[in-house]
Amino acid sequence: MQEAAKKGAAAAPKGRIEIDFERCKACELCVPACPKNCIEMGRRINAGGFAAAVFARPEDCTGCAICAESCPDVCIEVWR
Amino acid sequence: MQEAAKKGAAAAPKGRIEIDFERCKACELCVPACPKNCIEMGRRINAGGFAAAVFARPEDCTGCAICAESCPDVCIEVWR
Amino acid sequence: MTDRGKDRFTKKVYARPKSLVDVKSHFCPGCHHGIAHRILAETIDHFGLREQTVGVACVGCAVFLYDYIDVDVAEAPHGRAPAVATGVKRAQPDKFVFTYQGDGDLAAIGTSEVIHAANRGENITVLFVNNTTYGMTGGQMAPTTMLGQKTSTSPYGRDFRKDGYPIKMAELLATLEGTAYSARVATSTPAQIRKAKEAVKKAFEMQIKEMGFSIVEFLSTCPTNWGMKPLDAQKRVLGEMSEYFPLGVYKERKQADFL
Amino acid sequence: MTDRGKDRFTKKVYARPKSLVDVKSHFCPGCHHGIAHRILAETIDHFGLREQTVGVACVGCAVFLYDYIDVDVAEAPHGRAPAVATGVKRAQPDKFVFTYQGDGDLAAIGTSEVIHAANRGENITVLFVNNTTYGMTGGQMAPTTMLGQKTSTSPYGRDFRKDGYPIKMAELLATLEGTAYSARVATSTPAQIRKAKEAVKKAFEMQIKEMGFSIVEFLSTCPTNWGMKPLDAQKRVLGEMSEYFPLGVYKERKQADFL
Amino acid sequence: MNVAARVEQRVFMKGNEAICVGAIAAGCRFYYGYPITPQNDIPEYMSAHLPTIGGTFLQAESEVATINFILGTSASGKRVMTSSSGPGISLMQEGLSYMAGSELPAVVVNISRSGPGLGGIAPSQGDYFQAVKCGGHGGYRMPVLAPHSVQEMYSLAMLAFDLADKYRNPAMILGDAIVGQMKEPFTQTPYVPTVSQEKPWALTGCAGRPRQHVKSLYLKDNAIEVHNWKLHRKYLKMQEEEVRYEDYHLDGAKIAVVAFGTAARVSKTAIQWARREGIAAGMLRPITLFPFPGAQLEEIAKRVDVLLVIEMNTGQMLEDVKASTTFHDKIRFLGKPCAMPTPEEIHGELRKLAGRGR
Amino acid sequence: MNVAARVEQRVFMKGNEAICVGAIAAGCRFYYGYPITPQNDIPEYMSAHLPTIGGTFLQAESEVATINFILGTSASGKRVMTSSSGPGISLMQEGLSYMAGSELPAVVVNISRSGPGLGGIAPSQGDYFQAVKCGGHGGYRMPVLAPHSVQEMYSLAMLAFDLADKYRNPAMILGDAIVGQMKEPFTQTPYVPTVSQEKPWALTGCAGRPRQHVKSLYLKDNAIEVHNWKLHRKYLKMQEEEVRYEDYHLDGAKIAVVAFGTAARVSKTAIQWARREGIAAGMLRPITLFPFPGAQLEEIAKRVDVLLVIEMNTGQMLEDVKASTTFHDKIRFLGKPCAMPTPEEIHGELRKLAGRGR
Amino acid sequence: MTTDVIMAGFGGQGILMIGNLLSIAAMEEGRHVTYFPAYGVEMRGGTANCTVVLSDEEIGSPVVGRPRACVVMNGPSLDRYLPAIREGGDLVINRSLVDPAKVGRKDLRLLAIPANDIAREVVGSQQLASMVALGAYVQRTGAVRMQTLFDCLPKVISKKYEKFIPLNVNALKEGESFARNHA
Amino acid sequence: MTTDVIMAGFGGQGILMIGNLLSIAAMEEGRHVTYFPAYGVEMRGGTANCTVVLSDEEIGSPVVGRPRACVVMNGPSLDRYLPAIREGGDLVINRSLVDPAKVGRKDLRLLAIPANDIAREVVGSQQLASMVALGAYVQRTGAVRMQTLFDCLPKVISKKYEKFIPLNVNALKEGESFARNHA
Ligand SMILES: Cc1ncc(C[n+]2csc(CCOP(=O)(O)OP(=O)(O)O)c2C)c(N)n1
Ligand SMILES: Cc1ncc(C[n+]2csc(CCOP(=O)(O)OP(=O)(O)O)c2C)c(N)n1
Ligand code: SF4
Ligand code: SF4
Ligand code: SF4
Ligand code: SF4
Ligand code: SF4
Ligand code: SF4
Ligand SMILES: [Mg+2]
Ligand SMILES: [Mg+2]
Repeated sequence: MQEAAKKGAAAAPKGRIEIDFERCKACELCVPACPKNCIEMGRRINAGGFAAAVFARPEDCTGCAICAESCPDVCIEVWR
Repeated sequence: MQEAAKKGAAAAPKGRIEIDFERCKACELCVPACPKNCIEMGRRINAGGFAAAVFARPEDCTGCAICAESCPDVCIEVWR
Repeated sequence: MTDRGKDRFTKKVYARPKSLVDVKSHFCPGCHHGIAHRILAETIDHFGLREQTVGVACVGCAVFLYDYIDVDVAEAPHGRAPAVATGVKRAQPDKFVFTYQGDGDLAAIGTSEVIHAANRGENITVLFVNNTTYGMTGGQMAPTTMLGQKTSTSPYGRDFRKDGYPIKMAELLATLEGTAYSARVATSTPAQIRKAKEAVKKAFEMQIKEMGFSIVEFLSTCPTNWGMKPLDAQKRVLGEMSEYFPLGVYKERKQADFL
Repeated sequence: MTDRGKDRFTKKVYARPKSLVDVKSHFCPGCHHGIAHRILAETIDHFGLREQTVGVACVGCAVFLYDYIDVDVAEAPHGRAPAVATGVKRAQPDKFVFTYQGDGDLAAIGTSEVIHAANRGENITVLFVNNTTYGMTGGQMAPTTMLGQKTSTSPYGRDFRKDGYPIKMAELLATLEGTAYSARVATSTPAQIRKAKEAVKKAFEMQIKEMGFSIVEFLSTCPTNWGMKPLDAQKRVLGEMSEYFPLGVYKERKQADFL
Repeated sequence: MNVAARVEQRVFMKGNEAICVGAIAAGCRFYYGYPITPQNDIPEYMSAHLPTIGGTFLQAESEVATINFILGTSASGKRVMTSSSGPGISLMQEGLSYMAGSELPAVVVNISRSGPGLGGIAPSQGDYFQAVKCGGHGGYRMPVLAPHSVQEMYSLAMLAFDLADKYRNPAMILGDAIVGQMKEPFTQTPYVPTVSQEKPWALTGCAGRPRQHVKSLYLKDNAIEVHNWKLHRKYLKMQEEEVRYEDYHLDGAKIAVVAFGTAARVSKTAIQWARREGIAAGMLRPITLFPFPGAQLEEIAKRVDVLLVIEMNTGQMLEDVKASTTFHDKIRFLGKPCAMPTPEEIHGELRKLAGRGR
Repeated sequence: MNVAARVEQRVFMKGNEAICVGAIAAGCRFYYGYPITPQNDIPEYMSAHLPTIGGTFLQAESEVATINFILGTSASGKRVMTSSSGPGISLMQEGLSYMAGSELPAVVVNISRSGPGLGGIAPSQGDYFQAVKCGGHGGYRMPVLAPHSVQEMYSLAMLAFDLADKYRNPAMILGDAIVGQMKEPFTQTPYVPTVSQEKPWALTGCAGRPRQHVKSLYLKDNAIEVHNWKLHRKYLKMQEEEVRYEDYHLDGAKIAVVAFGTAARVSKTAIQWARREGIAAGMLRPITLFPFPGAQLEEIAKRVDVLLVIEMNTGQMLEDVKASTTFHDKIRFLGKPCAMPTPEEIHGELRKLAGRGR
Repeated sequence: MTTDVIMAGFGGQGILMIGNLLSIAAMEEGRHVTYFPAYGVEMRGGTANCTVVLSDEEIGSPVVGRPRACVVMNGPSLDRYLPAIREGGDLVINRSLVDPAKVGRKDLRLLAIPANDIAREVVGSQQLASMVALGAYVQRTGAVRMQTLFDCLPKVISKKYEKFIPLNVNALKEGESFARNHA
Repeated sequence: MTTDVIMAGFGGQGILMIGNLLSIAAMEEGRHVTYFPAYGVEMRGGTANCTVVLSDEEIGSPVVGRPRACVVMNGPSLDRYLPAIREGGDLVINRSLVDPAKVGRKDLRLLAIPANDIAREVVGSQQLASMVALGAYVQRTGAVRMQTLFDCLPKVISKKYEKFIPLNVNALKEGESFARNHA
């Protein structure tokens, strides 16, 4: 994490996403969709019983919104 | 008629048809179908109220059965 | 005609087909249903199938099929003949099973049943008589009614903006994988009648060889509801009808192993 | 993620479309119905049609359309959405009318209704989600089920000799005169999703310009009933499914005056 | 109004056409249907007339499609009608159940014919159960009106639209081949609406209001139970407010015929004849088959010696008669399935019941 | 047979599956259907098992197609079954009417759910009218069997095939989501045919005999009237020979519950409780809804103080109860549309009727 | 007073037209009337028939099993309806197409009118044979007044054929006078 | 004696399997038993539940409004069923996923068993958490004999997974001993 933060500081991220923890159904579709590989599956289980996706590598995010377009549950919002 | 009979006698007919008077519905389809123009619509009205077709010029009949094939009511039998 | 003449000709070259019951039909004068019936009976005779056949009658002017064709016949609800035929064929795959349907029956209410029978490659044969109207019920607009045609429910003529287009079933069914044979024929000239017979034979063969679904669409007449003399009705078939509904073979499977 | 980072990005480049109600969906994880819903909502927003739209929901996993799309919606009996939409559109030609249907709904029980809506050139738009199975009822065989596919009612795999062939609705409907637009899309890659949006826009335009019937078929997933992880389900779409059901535009009317 | 003027207004029409005239008078501008004998005059009339007054006639590809066109147009808030006969009405049962469940009004006309199956086109009252008990699933109900004259084909058509809107429910007119095909003079009384036709629930696009929907699915908790009781209360209200019947010479009657539609029509002649002979016969003619005039029947049952139920079937309304009264021993039945009883037959039956020789 | 052996033969299965086992035991080798909750176990079971025993499973494109596949296979002389639920059964009404008119046997299973319309999948008895009065046109009838346990799902399936063949008529099994989805042990008693399965009328090709046909159209003269009376006599025969019901503690009962299927099942617990408290409660459980045990009901009505009709709807069998007895004042009704009554509720009602405090 | 009549013939003979005309005339005379046509699946171009009931009271059945009168325009219709006519009833047959010898029944008041011949030769249009027969029937039975029939012709003849009204009046009159002369 | 239990959790936790096992065991013991699963349109991978009723008498309702016991394997199921349990009833919760603090009701006989943890760490398979919970429930209530459960395992486990039977026995036993130790 610390490393990641450093890296982020180095090449400044161009965008940011937010994943709705409770709505995520852990389908994993966003993971390979992100061209920058910013998303990973998490461990924490939400009320639906799903281990939601997490924005693991924010430093690489370009704000391209491909992840959001790929999420069938519209859990992802993107800022730039 | 007499004339026709003569003509028939001259060039002997090759075939003969019989039209079922009661079944004929006077649709006239057989009339133009006959390549030899042997059939005409008659005057006598059958029980169905139809003025049935008649074998008017037997002398020209070739027994080709085209009339029979054309009759939707299968009224015509052909001999050769 | 002289009695002498009568005796001279002893070979019957045209007689009623064996499978056509010897009764007067209820069809109107000049209605081509009669011709289609006869071709059907001739083809059953040709293949010697009379005793192994189960026919399925539709609801329409041809509902009385069982009075005319000398085979076992089931009467299907309006449009459902292909479904009934499916039930018969699945239960008795060794029987020859055909349906005989009008255009209201097959192309309107029965659309789904015929499409899925075709799509399943159901090994049955469909004779489809398209007279561009609902004959039996008094000449209402059918899905096959021509543009501009006036019928009892399109008194101002069929308008594509409101009623859509005459549907081409032979073409549509030919696009389905399960269809082995699809052709459109007419019976308005002696030559057409011959071709129609050939097509029905082909369709029968498909079923006999277990190739799948086969259909022959007849362009037919309904002089009564068209308000035309029979000869004029034939001319309509030869003219505008076959222009819009081209005659021909739309699909013919060549090999028994069809995938 | 630091709070600092959060503040830096203020322009929302992706947010829930306005016409998509802000509630959690009932769809299974990774089900592409969610993507199709979102594209639908985005397109309604794009054309500013939210307040002039009447949607027609099918019976299937998408029955709850009215909980998700923020427009007036009627619920149709299974398969009858195109007929209900016809009733709506004829009564209110100024409204934008769409149906949203599954493959069991549209390609099985609703075959006749969709074919005749298309044939009439009914000025409505159909979104058709093909996931090769009956999702809602637990994964039975659909007319679109692939050959060999095991489902709860084809436990030995779909066999063409018994069940026929997966039916290609986009192609079939494209053959009808009344169809203005017919395309097949998928939503398994970001690029496909973009193309799907374009197709839906085109379909909307057809209705807006009164060109006739338009349909977009989505190749979709049903991870639950396919017994697959969502990512594997996507791969199936990219692989065997789009091989058999080729993506593309099968018909696109160019002129408003379509005859 | 003097007699001459009244005669002036009388028009001579088929019952099937009179329904159309009534429907159009009541503001119906949408008709969808599929051909079937013996009601084809209805789509034919509508296809000729609706386009000339800005209305819409559309022939559907089937009765299944028809009832769903109806559903869509009704959901749009418009008055809409269809008509068919036995087999076609059977195909509408799913859609009718959906409409009842979704609380959508519409008028459905059954000009019934012989059944079961393809049956025949002879007149029949064999569809009583289907209409009155409702052949679709789920146990909904609908008002069922039974005209016995061309006049009523006209007036009950108007009433049917009002009942449908009042209850947000399909309403059915159950005629038969006779009353549909016959012509007789009728008076074109003006349509006087008895209900508001405002439909705030209609799906017209959600401009200026939250989105709304028309549906019959109730999945959560006991929502469907609640919905069923709500519908049931509607049906109870129909039973309280909508019972309609004709009292035909019941005053002092000892024999009460119970018959509807054409059977009632024919019975009138027989009752006239019997009265002339001093036989105290009368008739309770249900005009609404649902709601059934059960309370009225029970009242009459108390006073008469015999309830003679006459139907053109093998006994269907008969069951409602039994359910309505405890005087089961007074009930007699004359059934003519798929055939009309003649006045002579009914007269003979009345004489027998009155103890007269034939 | 000792108890151990009996226990041995018990199998633990869903009601839906038990129907399949019963059908197959009775020689059914053809099943057609279309998916719908809550009966999908039936097509799923059949699709897995029929192919292994030379049978045919075919999924139809709709319920309309289904019932016509059934018609075709039945016309071929084979035992054939389908199953569905509310909306799907509605779509079969035309076909059922044709089958009744054409005198074709088949077994149709309705594992009913909530209605009207799409309704819901909660258990319900809302399809009573549709099943018992027959929702199709033309006023035909069919035997309707109402299982209340998995054991009966099995045994009544076998019976249904025999009744269908005996009367050349469709027979219906009217279950609900509960009795379809629940599992419980049942004993696989052997199938003992009670009718001949010879079908000389079947369409098998006319080799060695004149052609024959299966049809429901009767146009000439009064043929359709004659046909209707013929059918009616069949229905009368059913009423004479096929009434089946369970007498549950009716001996000496002062309160008689009248309930079928799941409602009856639940009532049994309540009656047990009531009996323990000395309340003389019992139950008449119709097993055949048509023919309805009306004569038995009238007998019981004479002896008891109260007839408590319990249905999972707002009152349908209630009408048959009223039509069967003249003791209308003894009738009470407890309705739970689209929801199961609990034993507690029924028990409470029994206590109230017995004059006990709650 | 109540009376009724069944009219029958080939399709195209104008049977339904004369039934309608008779009914409308009765209506105009302020009476109760019902008209019931054959409908449905019979072969087109086959037979046509209708039943008209006229009464001063409310009419029960619009269909009649045993008619008081028949107007029979072709052979098959005679076979079909002859046995049904009430004893002593009226029978008008179109002698141009129906052989009077086939009637047999002696109890009927028979009028055999060469309707086609009169129509063709006297009126000038073969189409109007039924109108001739109607004139004869009305003269025979007094079911309505002749004048009312004349007055009502515009209600059954479309605008397009208005010009033929005088011809129809003639046909009715010819029928009437034939009947009067053969009473 | 009549008893009943609702078992509920996420789909995939094996809820229906343990309900079946319990039912079959009761059947083998010669008792009446009904088993009723949730069916229909709920989201797959969502929740699963079933109701089992055991009795010495003929069973009425297979569905229970107020169960005598509940086995709750996940959080949402606790919210749903907690209020329904009869006063003084048995509640077995899967402490690995359900917070015992949320139970609140003091009248219940609560057993909070870390079923997932026991399954993973002691039995060696996370899949068997439900089996652990069943063992605990049966120990608690004596609904059936443990041995019958063991004997019936082959009837609910397909041939393919036969080899896991001993593991399932262990899971049941671990649940049983946990319950015994936390009585
Ligand atoms: C469900 C149902 N709807 C309608 C009808 C009425 N009906 C009988 S035949 C027919 C149409 C026949 O037209 P078509 O199939 O074209 O046959 P044709 O008479 O022209 O040969 C219709 C609509 C019916 N019998 N059943
Ligand atoms: C008349 C009728 N038949 C069957 C059903 C049951 N049913 C509900 S949804 C459905 C199939 C849904 O499959 P599909 O249309 O492919 O939608 P999906 O759930 O796959 O998106 C069926 C058969 C029904 N509701 N009504
Ligand atoms: S916005 Fe683009 S880069 Fe950022 S997480 Fe999403 S897909 Fe990856
Ligand atoms: S695509 Fe959406 S639902 Fe799926 S894992 Fe990613 S955020 Fe969660
Ligand atoms: S057989 Fe040939 S030549 Fe002879 S009449 Fe017939 S068509 Fe003419
Ligand atoms: S084709 Fe046949 S029915 Fe027609 S006129 Fe000739 S013989 Fe008569
Ligand atoms: S109505 Fe038309 S289709 Fe029917 S028999 Fe007459 S001509 Fe033929
Ligand atoms: S069952 Fe299939 S189609 Fe339905 S929501 Fe789940 S994944 Fe989607
Ligand atoms: Mg036709
Ligand atoms: Mg699907």
